[in-house]
Amino acid sequence: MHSLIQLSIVVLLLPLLSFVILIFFNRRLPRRGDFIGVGILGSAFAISAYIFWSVIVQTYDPAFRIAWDFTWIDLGNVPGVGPLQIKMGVVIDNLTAIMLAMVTLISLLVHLYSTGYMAGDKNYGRYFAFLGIFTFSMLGIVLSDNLFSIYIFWELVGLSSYLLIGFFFEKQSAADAQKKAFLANRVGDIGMWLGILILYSQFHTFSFEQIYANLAAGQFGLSNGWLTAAGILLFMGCVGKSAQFPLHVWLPDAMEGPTPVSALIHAATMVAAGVYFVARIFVVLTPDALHVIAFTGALTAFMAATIAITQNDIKRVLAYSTVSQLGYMVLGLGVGAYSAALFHLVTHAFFKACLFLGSGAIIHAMHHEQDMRWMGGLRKHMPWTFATFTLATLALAGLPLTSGFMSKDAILAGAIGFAKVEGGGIFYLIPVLGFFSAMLTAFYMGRQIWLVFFGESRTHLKPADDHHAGHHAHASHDEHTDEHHSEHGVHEVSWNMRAPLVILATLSVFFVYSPDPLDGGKGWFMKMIQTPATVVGENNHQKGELLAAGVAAPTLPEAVPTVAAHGEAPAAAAGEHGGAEKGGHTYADPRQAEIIHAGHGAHYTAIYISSIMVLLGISLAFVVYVFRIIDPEQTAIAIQPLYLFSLNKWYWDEIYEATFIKGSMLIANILSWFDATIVDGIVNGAATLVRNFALLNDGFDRHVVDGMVNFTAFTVNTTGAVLRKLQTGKVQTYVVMLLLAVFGYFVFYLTRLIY
Amino acid sequence: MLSLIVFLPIIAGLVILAVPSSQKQIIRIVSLLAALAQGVLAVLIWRGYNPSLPGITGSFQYVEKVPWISLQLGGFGSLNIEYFLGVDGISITMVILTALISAIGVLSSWTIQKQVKGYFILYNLLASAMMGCFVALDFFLFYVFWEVMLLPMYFLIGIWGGPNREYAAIKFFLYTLFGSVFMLLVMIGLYFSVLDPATGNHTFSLVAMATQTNYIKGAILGPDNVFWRYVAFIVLFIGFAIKVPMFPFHTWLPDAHVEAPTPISVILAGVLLKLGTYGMIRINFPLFPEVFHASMYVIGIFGAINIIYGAFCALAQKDLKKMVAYSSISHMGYVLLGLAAGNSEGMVGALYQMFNHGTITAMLFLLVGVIYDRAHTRQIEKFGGLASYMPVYAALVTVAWFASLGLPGLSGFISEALVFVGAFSSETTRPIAMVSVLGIVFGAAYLLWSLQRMFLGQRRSDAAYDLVVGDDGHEHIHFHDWKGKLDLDGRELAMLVPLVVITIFLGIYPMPVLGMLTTSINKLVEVLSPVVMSHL
Amino acid sequence: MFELPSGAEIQSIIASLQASVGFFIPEIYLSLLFMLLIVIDLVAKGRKNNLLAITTLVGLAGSFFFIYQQHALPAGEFFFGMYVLDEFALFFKYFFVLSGMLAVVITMADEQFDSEVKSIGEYYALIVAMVIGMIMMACSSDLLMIFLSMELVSFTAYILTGYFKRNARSSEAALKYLVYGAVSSGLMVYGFSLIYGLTAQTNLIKISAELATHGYDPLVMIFSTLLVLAGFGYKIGAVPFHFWSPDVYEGAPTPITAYLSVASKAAGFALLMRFYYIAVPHDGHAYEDILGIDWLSLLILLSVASMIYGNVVALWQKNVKRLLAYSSIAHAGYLLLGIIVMDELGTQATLFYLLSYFLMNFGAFYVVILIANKTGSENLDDYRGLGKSMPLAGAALTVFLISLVGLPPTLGFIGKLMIFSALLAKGSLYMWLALIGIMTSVISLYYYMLIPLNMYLRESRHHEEKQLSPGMPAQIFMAVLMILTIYFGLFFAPLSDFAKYSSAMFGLTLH
Amino acid sequence: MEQLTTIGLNHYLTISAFLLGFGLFAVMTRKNAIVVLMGVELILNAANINFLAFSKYNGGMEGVMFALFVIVIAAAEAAIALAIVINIYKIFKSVDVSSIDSLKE
Repeated sequence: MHSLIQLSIVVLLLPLLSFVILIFFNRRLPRRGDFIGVGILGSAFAISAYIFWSVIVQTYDPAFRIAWDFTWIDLGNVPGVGPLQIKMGVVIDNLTAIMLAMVTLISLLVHLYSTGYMAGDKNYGRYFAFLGIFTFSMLGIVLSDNLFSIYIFWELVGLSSYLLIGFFFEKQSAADAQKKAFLANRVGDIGMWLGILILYSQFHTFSFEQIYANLAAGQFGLSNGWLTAAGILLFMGCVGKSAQFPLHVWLPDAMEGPTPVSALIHAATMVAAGVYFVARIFVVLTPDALHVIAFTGALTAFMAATIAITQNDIKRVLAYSTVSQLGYMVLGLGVGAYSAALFHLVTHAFFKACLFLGSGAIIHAMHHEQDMRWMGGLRKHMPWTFATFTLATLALAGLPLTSGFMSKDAILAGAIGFAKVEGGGIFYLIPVLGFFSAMLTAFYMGRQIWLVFFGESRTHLKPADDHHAGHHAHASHDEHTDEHHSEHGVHEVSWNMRAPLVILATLSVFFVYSPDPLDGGKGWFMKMIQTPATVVGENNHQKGELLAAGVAAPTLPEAVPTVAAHGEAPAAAAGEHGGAEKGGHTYADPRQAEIIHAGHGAHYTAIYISSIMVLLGISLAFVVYVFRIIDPEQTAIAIQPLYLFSLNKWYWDEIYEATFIKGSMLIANILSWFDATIVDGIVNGAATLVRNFALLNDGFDRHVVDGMVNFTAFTVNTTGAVLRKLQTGKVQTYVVMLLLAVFGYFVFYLTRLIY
Repeated sequence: MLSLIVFLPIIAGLVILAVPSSQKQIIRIVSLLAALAQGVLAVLIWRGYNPSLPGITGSFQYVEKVPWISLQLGGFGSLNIEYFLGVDGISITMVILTALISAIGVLSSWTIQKQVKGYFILYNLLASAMMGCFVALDFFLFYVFWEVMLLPMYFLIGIWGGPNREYAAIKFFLYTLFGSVFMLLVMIGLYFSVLDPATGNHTFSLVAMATQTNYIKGAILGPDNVFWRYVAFIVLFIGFAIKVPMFPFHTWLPDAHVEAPTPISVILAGVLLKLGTYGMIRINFPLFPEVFHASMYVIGIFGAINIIYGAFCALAQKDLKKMVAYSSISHMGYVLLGLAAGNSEGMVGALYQMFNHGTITAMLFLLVGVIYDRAHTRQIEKFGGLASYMPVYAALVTVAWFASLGLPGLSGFISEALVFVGAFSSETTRPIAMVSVLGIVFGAAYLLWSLQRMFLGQRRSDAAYDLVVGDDGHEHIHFHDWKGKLDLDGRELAMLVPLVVITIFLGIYPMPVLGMLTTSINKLVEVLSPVVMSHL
Repeated sequence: MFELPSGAEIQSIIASLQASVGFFIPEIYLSLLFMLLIVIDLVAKGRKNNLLAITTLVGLAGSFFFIYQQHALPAGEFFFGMYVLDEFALFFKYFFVLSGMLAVVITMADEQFDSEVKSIGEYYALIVAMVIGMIMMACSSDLLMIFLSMELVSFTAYILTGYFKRNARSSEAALKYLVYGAVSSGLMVYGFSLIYGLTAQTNLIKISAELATHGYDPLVMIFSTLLVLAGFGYKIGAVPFHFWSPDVYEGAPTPITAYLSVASKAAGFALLMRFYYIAVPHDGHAYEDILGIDWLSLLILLSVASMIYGNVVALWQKNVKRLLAYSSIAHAGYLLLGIIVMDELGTQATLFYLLSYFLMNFGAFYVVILIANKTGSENLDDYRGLGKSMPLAGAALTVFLISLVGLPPTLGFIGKLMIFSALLAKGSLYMWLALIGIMTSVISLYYYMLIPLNMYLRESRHHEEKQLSPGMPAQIFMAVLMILTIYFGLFFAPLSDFAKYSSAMFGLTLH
Repeated sequence: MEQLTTIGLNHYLTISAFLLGFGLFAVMTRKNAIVVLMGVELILNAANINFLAFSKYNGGMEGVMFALFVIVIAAAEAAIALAIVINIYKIFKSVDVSSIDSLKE
């Protein structure tokens, strides 16, 4: 077993340890044992940093991959299949290494930050325990080498997010939000599970390696439609987790959780897991599946952006921006800009975490005021927060010199290339939506910055009897509530909350990733994370003659590695643009090759357009909020319907409430009525019969059965009565009966004898 | 060994018979000791079990086979009934489960105050009968145990049950009897159709019956008598399906559960329901493999109906216990689905689901019992915000609830996953599996919803308890006429913690149970496979 | 026109009579016992001491010795074919004597006799007479003999039913029993006369031979068979000839109810089997329409009707004795199932079922009496809470009822098992009969369970928790019966082997 | 013509059939218990006539003996019946069989 593997397993288990310790003993420990959480995460980060170092920096090899697995369930010698095991395992490649470092780092920072933010909460210890189990599950997703374990940890992050969203469970809204989040995710998981099942049912294995190998060998028994379905279904998992349309509704509500949690789970890591998962299964996605993914992403990005511009809750704005950014990533994967999407995943993780923690600092300072309308002028009071927040904002908006610029631009470039290759038309919608959302992003972030940090404090404008419920629920912070909001209440946060902000802000600058602020492609990241060759391209069917023709098509069983190897090796050598052309030749699947090529070609166009859009957006923000040339209120009234449409989040919640929730409750009630009356009635045929013959006892009387059964009861009842009445008690009747019986049969027999 | 584990409780019952009914504590302790001894025996059996032997059609372990009754029947040779016990991978898991659940049941019976003596006598009789069913390999013997279960159950529900207990008890009795009397006919039919290759006599031995070559051509259930074989299969299936309970034969279950006292609900859900599916696996399918093959699709459909229908009904329930009852219906649906798949993954999943459902549902009912003891109501609307005041209870409920909705890391998940894997891998049940996956969501829906209504948020105005400010200044809640500890007390923890531990452990490392199953299941799948049947 | 027989002939007649007497010892013994009892009664002036009862018990027990002796004798007919001796007959001899003894025991337990009648003198004598009558029924192979023995049984039954002279219900029951019995036996005799007319024979075996050789007019045959069936049906109390039984069973003294419901029913069956197996022609094919007389379908009709009617109407009953009366109708139906099969296995099953029915029904009635002694009532509602106040009685009654339902591990279950085995052994032919039997037994569960339901599930109206003990001997006897019911339910080989041994019938051409 | 003049078996049978009919009629319709019992006697005597007729026309003494025994039985039956009826009269102050129906259903 490779030493890195061992280390990674240690990293995986450390947070679990922290969870176990804290959940059981937090009340017995000093400071509720938060230091344990922080300490353990610190060491976890240290180890993963080492892994990162040795994988990315030392062995600078795009094809780097080590894996290890063990038999978890042994089904013995299954008839018709042969020996069958379900294995669990760990895989480390560049992506894993990067994610590992990223997750542990952010988690560590959030732990640290929380020591300040959550101080004094009555479930302080439990909070860190939950963070621990979340980190554990997240790392699990990152490290898994097979679909089954990824599904397991998938559910587990769902659980931890459930627990953390509902951390203030006394608050009804929190309780609702956590339920909503879990169920929405479950819906996604169903799809994912079915997708997994489709693949398993063909190959009787869950491992990525073997599934891809088998697929590359064209051993997929079912039609290609099934394969596309598998891709889309697996993508549903991402739709749930990464809050893509139509399952995006849970993420904004998830902001009911503590803000650091929002930063960790609902901005940086868990929601990105969906994207990560799609990246993992990228190679099985058929073109059709990819189209679906691309459009979903584009739509999500656009929709969320439009919603974000009108939200007033500082966290909700960020939440929708998160949705929108996730949309970008998904879009990126959909258009085949694989590395760009993942690049954006990482950069976004850092700056969005920074933004959330910043907003957390603001909320903390404002005594849990979350409505931007009552903020303003915080610039002076919280310089650190202001600086870091702004930097992160720029990154999010995608201004040059920031990390966000590079990644987003790469995605958009890919989108353009994709549209070109797919032959334009409807497909240009994707880049267009992308660019438009970029503008919107710039606009609403500018708005936020302005509302929060500039101008004068508007705390006093706040109507008094608003949002009190919000306060009561925070049992932990009751001491604040009676304090009236005034500026001298607002002050910069303490170091343990400031440090994370600074670190994250620094990670949002370009040089961390690439020497050239205009091209992420030159950076180490894009080198390390190369688009893997698809195993389901058109060429799958003619793989036969391809092999005959001696074309170096991937061959079993180490198909993926070979492709990767002799695909990327030259690419890596050829620095700069090399990736594109050489890559073009090396991808077995022509479509994929073209797209990547076109993507690189469209690089600069993308830069120009996006910069313009961003500038447009920011200037618009200035026009509206700084120079007040356009009065937002007036505009809002002027475009009332549009405004409301956006303010009410396109009415998705209402729609779902009206259809799915109401619908299923209706069905449930109908069915249970059906059960209590009809089924019970019908199946009780015997019992009913018995009952109606029997002495009536109250239990039976109370039991209502529906008309049909009543009818049975009635008939049976009457017949029973009749039979009973035969016993008149008059002996002569008996004699008559006797004779009737005898002669009756005799006559019957006579007739039978005659005919 | 097996005889001992089967008859221990009855012995205990006889001992109790001698104890004067005033000595409640002694009576309880005697039964507890018996149950614990049973548990120890179960562990010993488990340790000594060799998982590499398949069973099903032979090579059973701990076999005890003594001629019981042999009498001359007219021209039909001698009626040979054997006292034939033995375990294979399928039964041993159930044996362990039974031992575990009945021990926990005894603990939970501690609160029974009315007619303690009679209660425990019946309880022990029930325990023996259940155990007997799982180890009997002679159809006659199995049938005897099967029927002996009914009467104690009838009284346990009827005497110690809730307000509407008479109805529930007689309904349970009639339903299950209705199911089993037909089994009697099939049993006789099989007797006339099967020859024991060893002795050449007609036999009741299930082992002999499981081999299709032992059937007499032209006999009423002989291989060529297709019609009656189908009838027999269907009749048997209905008999077992009633126990499962399978839609539409399930309506006795909610009533029985709602009326039954907590320990009996635990036994009922934990073990009795398993008898239905166990019967299918042990008797129904291997004896009529070709019919099974013809009806896989239908069984799967019923499984799916159970899953979704049960979930929906649970979603609509106001009474917590009723909700849990419907959740059992839903979960037993997974078992049916897994069996319908007819492949190893599915069957293993089904068996494992039986085991897990046993432990998890036991947990659920115990937890319901806990709150019922305190509040004397089970109406979900009567609670709210309990989590703040009963943290330990809330924590355990959360674990149990999540185990029930199949959260990874808890045993329920693995079994459900395997069931789906199997059901999806088999061409026949694939579409059904795709539908029944919905059960995952609705399962989560009703469980989380009830969790939220009862434990999260604030106390409701009409709650079954009042808020009082304790001397330490914090708020506490107080149940009317409840003297005991507010949160779980020692006894309740003693019942629940083992189950929680098992659930988590088996969720992380299932092999201890699966390891015993796989060989037998693979053998079973082989027996059921059409290849084998072709050369009848 | 009939010239007197010569001396030689008379000698030979006397000789054969003397020879025959050797086969007749148990009956003679019992007749002596009968007279002895009357004498003792005269001496004892009918004072209520247990002397008579004990004597009866001992006397009846003594008859076992003589009956046992007869195993040595070869099966055959004597008294000029009036009377046969075979294993079948022996079985019923044991059966009737035993049931007579049980009747006596139950009577001793019944306290109603103390209140109802002053002297109990001829009572036991009549029971013995009835035993004799029934034994003769089981042994008679001649229409005349059948008629005489049946009348003997009936008359004693009339008297015993009306034994509580001052009790309206008892007297009414007696009247109804009398009228109904007289009519049906009258019809039977008329049927006999027609058969005699057809065959000029009264001996069953000769009749069957005659019919087989010369054939007959089916119309007359079916008519006479029907009339005869009316007589037998009335004895076994099968629908539609059952109407007397509920009233009589309810009105009669409980011991007599038990006695009639078990013993005279069994006698009826003995006769039925002998008559239909031997006299009515069939070429060994039981289940075909034999020479135009499908009397088998007739019996099937009876059996189905009895099973359904008995069980269904029993659901309504509020009086336990009456409930058991209806259940006994249903059981007649189950017994008929065994006869319909018409083979060795069927006979064996029927006999076995009789044994099990004997045990459980007597047990049930015994407990009912003990409860009636304490509560003075046989109404279902007065059974509330008895489970607490009379634990053993409750348990025993539950066991007997479970056995009557036919659930393991009781004797009743094995009885049903045998019957259904006999049916299914014929292949799928009688499957539907078996199904009906099964279904009705499920129904029967409901009303049988009403009794435990009242005893255990419901609290007694008067809330004082007093223990009612029927006394030690009764307790023990009850427990013994209960344990036997369960023991034979688990180890029934001896009974079943005995039944098989007894299924051999003289002159039977079935198998 | 010959049918009418010379008495044959059928005449006997017809008579007995009539007797049976009358007997049954009496049993079914008459209210007085005594009359009902007379009906029973008629039935028995119908059987007797059959026996004697058959015994005359196909020889053999069985029929005669049977008839004798039936007569005896009938006598005994009458004795018991009367005893019971008298007892009934004591209790119900009436011998109307149709009014004595306390035991029913």
